[in-house]
Amino acid sequence: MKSKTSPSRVEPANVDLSVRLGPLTLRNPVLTASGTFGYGPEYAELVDLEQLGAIVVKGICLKPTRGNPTPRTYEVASGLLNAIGLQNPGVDGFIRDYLPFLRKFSTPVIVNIWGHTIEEYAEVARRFSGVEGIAALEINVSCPNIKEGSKLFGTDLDAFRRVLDACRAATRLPLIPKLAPNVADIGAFARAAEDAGADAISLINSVPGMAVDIETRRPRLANITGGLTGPAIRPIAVKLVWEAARATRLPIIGMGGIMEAAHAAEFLIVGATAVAVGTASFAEPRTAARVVEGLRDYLARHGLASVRALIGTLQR
Amino acid sequence: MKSKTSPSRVEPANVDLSVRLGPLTLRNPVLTASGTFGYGPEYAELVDLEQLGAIVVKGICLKPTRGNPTPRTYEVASGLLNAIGLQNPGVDGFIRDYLPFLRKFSTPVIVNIWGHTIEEYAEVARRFSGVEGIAALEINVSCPNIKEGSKLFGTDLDAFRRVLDACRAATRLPLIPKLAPNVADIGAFARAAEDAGADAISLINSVPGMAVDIETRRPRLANITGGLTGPAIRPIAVKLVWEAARATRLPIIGMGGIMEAAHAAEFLIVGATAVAVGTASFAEPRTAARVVEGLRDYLARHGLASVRALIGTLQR
Amino acid sequence: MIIEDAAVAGQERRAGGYYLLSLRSPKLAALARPGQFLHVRLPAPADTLLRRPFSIFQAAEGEVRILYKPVGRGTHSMTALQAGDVLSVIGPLGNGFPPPAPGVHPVLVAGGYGMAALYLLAASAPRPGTAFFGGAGAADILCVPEFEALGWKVIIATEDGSLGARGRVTTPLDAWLSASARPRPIEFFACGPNGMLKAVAERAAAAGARAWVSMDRSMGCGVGACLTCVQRVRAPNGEAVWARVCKEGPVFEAGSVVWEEIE
Amino acid sequence: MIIEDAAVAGQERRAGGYYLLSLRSPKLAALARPGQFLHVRLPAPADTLLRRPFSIFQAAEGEVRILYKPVGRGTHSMTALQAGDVLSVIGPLGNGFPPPAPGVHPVLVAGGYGMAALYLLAASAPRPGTAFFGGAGAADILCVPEFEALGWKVIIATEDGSLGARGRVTTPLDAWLSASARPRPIEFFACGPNGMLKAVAERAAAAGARAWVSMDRSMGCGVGACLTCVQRVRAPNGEAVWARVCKEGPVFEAGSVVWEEIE
Ligand SMILES: Cc1cc2nc3c(=O)[nH]c(=O)nc-3n(C[C@H](O)[C@H](O)[C@H](O)COP(=O)(O)OP(=O)(O)OC[C@H]3O[C@@H](n4cnc5c(N)ncnc54)[C@H](O)[C@@H]3O)c2cc1C
Ligand SMILES: Cc1cc2nc3c(=O)[nH]c(=O)nc-3n(C[C@H](O)[C@H](O)[C@H](O)COP(=O)(O)OP(=O)(O)OC[C@H]3O[C@@H](n4cnc5c(N)ncnc54)[C@H](O)[C@@H]3O)c2cc1C
Ligand SMILES: Cc1cc2nc3c(=O)[nH]c(=O)nc-3n(C[C@H](O)[C@H](O)[C@H](O)COP(=O)(O)O)c2cc1C
Ligand SMILES: Cc1cc2nc3c(=O)[nH]c(=O)nc-3n(C[C@H](O)[C@H](O)[C@H](O)COP(=O)(O)O)c2cc1C
Ligand code: FES
Ligand code: FES
Repeated sequence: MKSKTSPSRVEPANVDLSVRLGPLTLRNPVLTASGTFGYGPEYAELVDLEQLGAIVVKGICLKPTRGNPTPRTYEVASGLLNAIGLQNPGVDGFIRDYLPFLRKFSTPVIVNIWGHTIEEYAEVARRFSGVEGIAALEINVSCPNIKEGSKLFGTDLDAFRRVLDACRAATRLPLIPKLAPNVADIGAFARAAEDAGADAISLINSVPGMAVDIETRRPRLANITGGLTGPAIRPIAVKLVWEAARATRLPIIGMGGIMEAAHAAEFLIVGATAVAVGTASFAEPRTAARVVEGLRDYLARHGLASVRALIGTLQR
Repeated sequence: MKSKTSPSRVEPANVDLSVRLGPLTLRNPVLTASGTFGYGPEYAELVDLEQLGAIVVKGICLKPTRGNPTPRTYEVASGLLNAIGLQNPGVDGFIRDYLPFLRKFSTPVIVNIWGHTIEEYAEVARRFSGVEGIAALEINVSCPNIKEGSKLFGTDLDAFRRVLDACRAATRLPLIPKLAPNVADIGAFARAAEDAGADAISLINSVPGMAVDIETRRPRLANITGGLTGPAIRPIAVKLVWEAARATRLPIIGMGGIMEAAHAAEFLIVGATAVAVGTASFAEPRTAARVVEGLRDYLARHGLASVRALIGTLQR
Repeated sequence: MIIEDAAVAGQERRAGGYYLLSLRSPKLAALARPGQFLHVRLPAPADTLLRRPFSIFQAAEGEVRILYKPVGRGTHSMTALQAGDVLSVIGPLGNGFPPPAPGVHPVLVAGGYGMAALYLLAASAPRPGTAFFGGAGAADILCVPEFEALGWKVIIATEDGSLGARGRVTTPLDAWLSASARPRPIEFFACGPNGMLKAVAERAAAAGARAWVSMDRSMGCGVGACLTCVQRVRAPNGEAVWARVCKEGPVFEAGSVVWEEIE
Repeated sequence: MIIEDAAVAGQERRAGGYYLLSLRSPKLAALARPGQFLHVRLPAPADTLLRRPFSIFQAAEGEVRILYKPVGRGTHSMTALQAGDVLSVIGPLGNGFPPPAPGVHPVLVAGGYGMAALYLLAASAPRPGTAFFGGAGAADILCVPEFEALGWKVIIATEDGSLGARGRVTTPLDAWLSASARPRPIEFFACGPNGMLKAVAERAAAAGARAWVSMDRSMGCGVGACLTCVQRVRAPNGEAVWARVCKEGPVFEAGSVVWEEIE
């Protein structure tokens, strides 16, 4: 099929897929979403990690953390509910047990971080500074289980700003705050990130949700509520990325329900500079690599020699 | 299958399905959701309107309104995006063209209302006061196309309060504000509704969303963004109803992705007093009637003689 | 309008990639009028929610038939249907074609599945007329034997010239219209892409003839409740208003359609 | 661990409502070890996202086989699979059973699909032992001929008494264990509901025997990435830590499992 918008065809092999996320240059715009690709080794037997634009590892806080009781996930219509509760090996455990493996690859490693307090966020950021093999920090402010007083960092603009300021002061690593979807005005958070000196933003984190077993009347997740991910949330994510892209000049990593290259293209068209594949990896571990190839073909078919020519080109 | 929670069996025919929504008593807790069942006559050849707990008609404002250009809906994974844009015949058109038909049934009619300004909301509420055949007003504050200045009535707590105060002052009809899902703290809106003298609340309205045709790079909806409904949003809706139920003593009409009786039971268990069937009616016009029968069987099987014994009984 | 779980009586592949699906339903067959449609629930809806609309092609002997082309997920899933399967159907829906006026020569213009949508009209017309069928190639020209069996003259145009005249359907239509010996008065009945319908509307206006066009809009409820399928038309007082293609349509008098507002 | 689009070699219905699904895959057949599992993508995923885990029942002659029961949407959709269909499979996954220690009499205890999960172990054991199978009724007792063909003694208990002893599998097991003439030393290998596994763990502790239990947890990724399937176990230093059933399990030394924390 030939596109109306651009008549000339480009050879897929000649398409330039590289993008810049602030100071980072990525060979392609397709990342793994935090929490859905482990710490690297889990999928390495099935997926060539060199094909990924970057690896974003599961959220790390200061100390090893137990997370929630089980059941932790529940499948719903076109989606997945999860309440893993941020189980993780802590900063030292990650550096000791996983980073040496990840350093063997040329693929940039982005560490998703969080803390119970603003001080802990800053401390984690500081501890990762200067550690070899870490390209950037993604700041997870949108975890429903962590709050300052009654304010959630991801949905309260002031708390959000304070977390970012503290992290910014603690490290020179590129910072990528990850925005929560359940806010009335995503643009305000995007602008606050820009003002705080973030290098990019990523969105969306999972959407708060819940399901009940009507026979036992108990919640399907031990934590009662969890985060909804997968195709069900894609329209919500595309809309928020579009809105955020109009509010900030920061590059955006878009995610939410990407299962194939066409879905990634949607995010790029509304203004994302890169995308992340999450839940889809569980169904098909090679999704991210396939999205890379599918994007290449799509761009070639549309006569676009660079993926950058697609970003933010929504027609009205 | 026998439930662990209640050994004694009840005959389905003996189950009491009636519920109270503030001053209203409904024969059963299953309503049609505004905008998905027209103004009554559209489905009357296929569905016995006497089987419904109440009919909630499509949103009405003061004057006939044109709504959005087409395309107005787009099907997505387990969901539907819509941007009808509140096309409606206006207060007088509704009273003239539809109300006489609806008065022929014993089923209570709830009119979903909206306005471009706070004054218009109040005026619409006033105009419906004392009109025979109207049981209550559902106040749609969560339409993304209507705002006061830059504040959306559905996501700005102050604007929300002012709309409710104005409507409350304008009518003695039962008022049911309908809450928007895209807020950080639904409990605050539920409490504000209670404080303003609302008689019940309903939630959720559709979730803002968007989709793009990657071949033309144009939005799938003429309005660019729309509202996501259907099974995709059910976990989001169940979670928000659960949260709202813990924040207020007002009865709640829960909705979002109900396709069968089991889904309705989920909403009741987390605290809804009634439910509304929306998008499912497009797929299967008799969904609401089937949910009524399915709930009856479920309650009987669990030895519950009244649906009220199920409401808010989530086990922990 | 009824809703029914209809048994599939059979399904066969036809030329041009179309499928002929027959449903056992004496009630629908008795109610169906030319130009009306069925709203069909997909056999395995899974993550698709909406029904799909299809014109009633034939209705006889207790069966209704549709002729459809697999273009997307829904229609592809329908190709697996076999005799004995059950399909939920709402119908007959919409305002169909009025009967051709007596003493007037009926002219049909069709593209795509429009040939199927016009068959019942052709079969019920007081007298056979002339049918113009257009398509990209020979494979897109459907139902010619069926129309000829009714005594209609079928004139074909294909864009690649593989059958009939080369070009759009308007090429032979314009030639026919300008022939001095053609039947008069005439009345148009058309179903196909919007561009074609608009072209027919223009010819009709120029010829001082009435034209009825059946429009294709993507649909939600199919019964007038959701306001998905709206089309601008002129009310009798000249004002532009919304009409629901599923309810006031799918057939409109061509003169009433506000063509400028069609994307 | 590999990922492969495997061709279905065949599928047949077995007793007790189970299905035997054979997949052509020389690689998986060569890699498979007792107690490991496959993570299978559903044939028509539609609105289901996750794969489903199944124990490897048999692996031979270039084929791997699973024995599964349709219990929900995913497994029901699998029953339509036919020879020639293609299924995406990740496997073999998990840490299986260690080989039975030489000179020790192996004792199997199984409920549900556990009988299938233990077959490869039975087939590879240095010598046949005794297998205890439990279920609600005769229909739930699987694979007895297969185990007997390997020379194992199979002892059955059903809750309704329709086959073997009446009662739980522990009834004949306890009787066997208290018989003075029974083989010694013994080692347990068990797969079934958690309650059964815990009962086996208690018998093993009392008998001073080692026991290996294969646990069933609902899974996300199947490869250790999502942390869905975690189970509390005791680390060598005695501390309770999470183990991933899909990675460190599904087989655990019974003494290391923190049974109190199992719902
Ligand atoms: C009143 C009416 C009568 C119809 N009668 C027939 C008929 O007799 N035979 C027949 O084959 N089709 C008919 N159609 C069109 C038919 O409804 C669509 O082809 C069908 O809905 C597509 O469903 P899908 O799930 O396969 O495609 P989708 O997955 O919904 O879409 C696939 C592709 O088809 C396009 N598409 C979707 N809906 C339409 C549409 N309504 N018109 C044009 N393109 C569309 C989309 O843009 C997309 O590119 C009729 C439509 C209407 C409104
Ligand atoms: C390591 C491992 C090995 C397994 N091996 C086998 C096997 O060899 N043969 C076999 O038949 N099954 C096996 N299972 C169980 C099998 O994975 C489930 O039956 C299957 O996932 C259910 O999918 P579904 O879509 O049909 O059901 P769902 O729709 O997911 O669920 C339907 C019902 O089944 C229950 N259910 C779902 N998952 C499980 C589960 N893991 N255990 C128990 N109940 C569940 C749900 O609570 C629900 O009531 C194994 C599970 C694990 C973890
Ligand atoms: C099992 C699971 C665990 C997750 N853990 C994290 C996490 O630790 N930190 C984080 O920022 N996001 C986490 N996420 C959210 C994802 O990174 C991503 O934002 C979300 O899943 C949306 O993308 P998807 O729809 O493609 O899955 C997790 C998601 C899932 C499904
Ligand atoms: C086509 C369409 C039109 C709608 N119109 C209105 C409306 O006019 N007023 C309103 O309050 N909600 C409207 N809604 C929202 C529904 O009432 C309901 O809140 C929502 O669809 C969620 O329920 P569901 O998932 O069961 O559809 C509309 C929804 C749809 C799909
Ligand atoms: S399709 Fe719903 S109004 Fe026409
Ligand atoms: S299933 Fe994902 S870690 Fe085990």
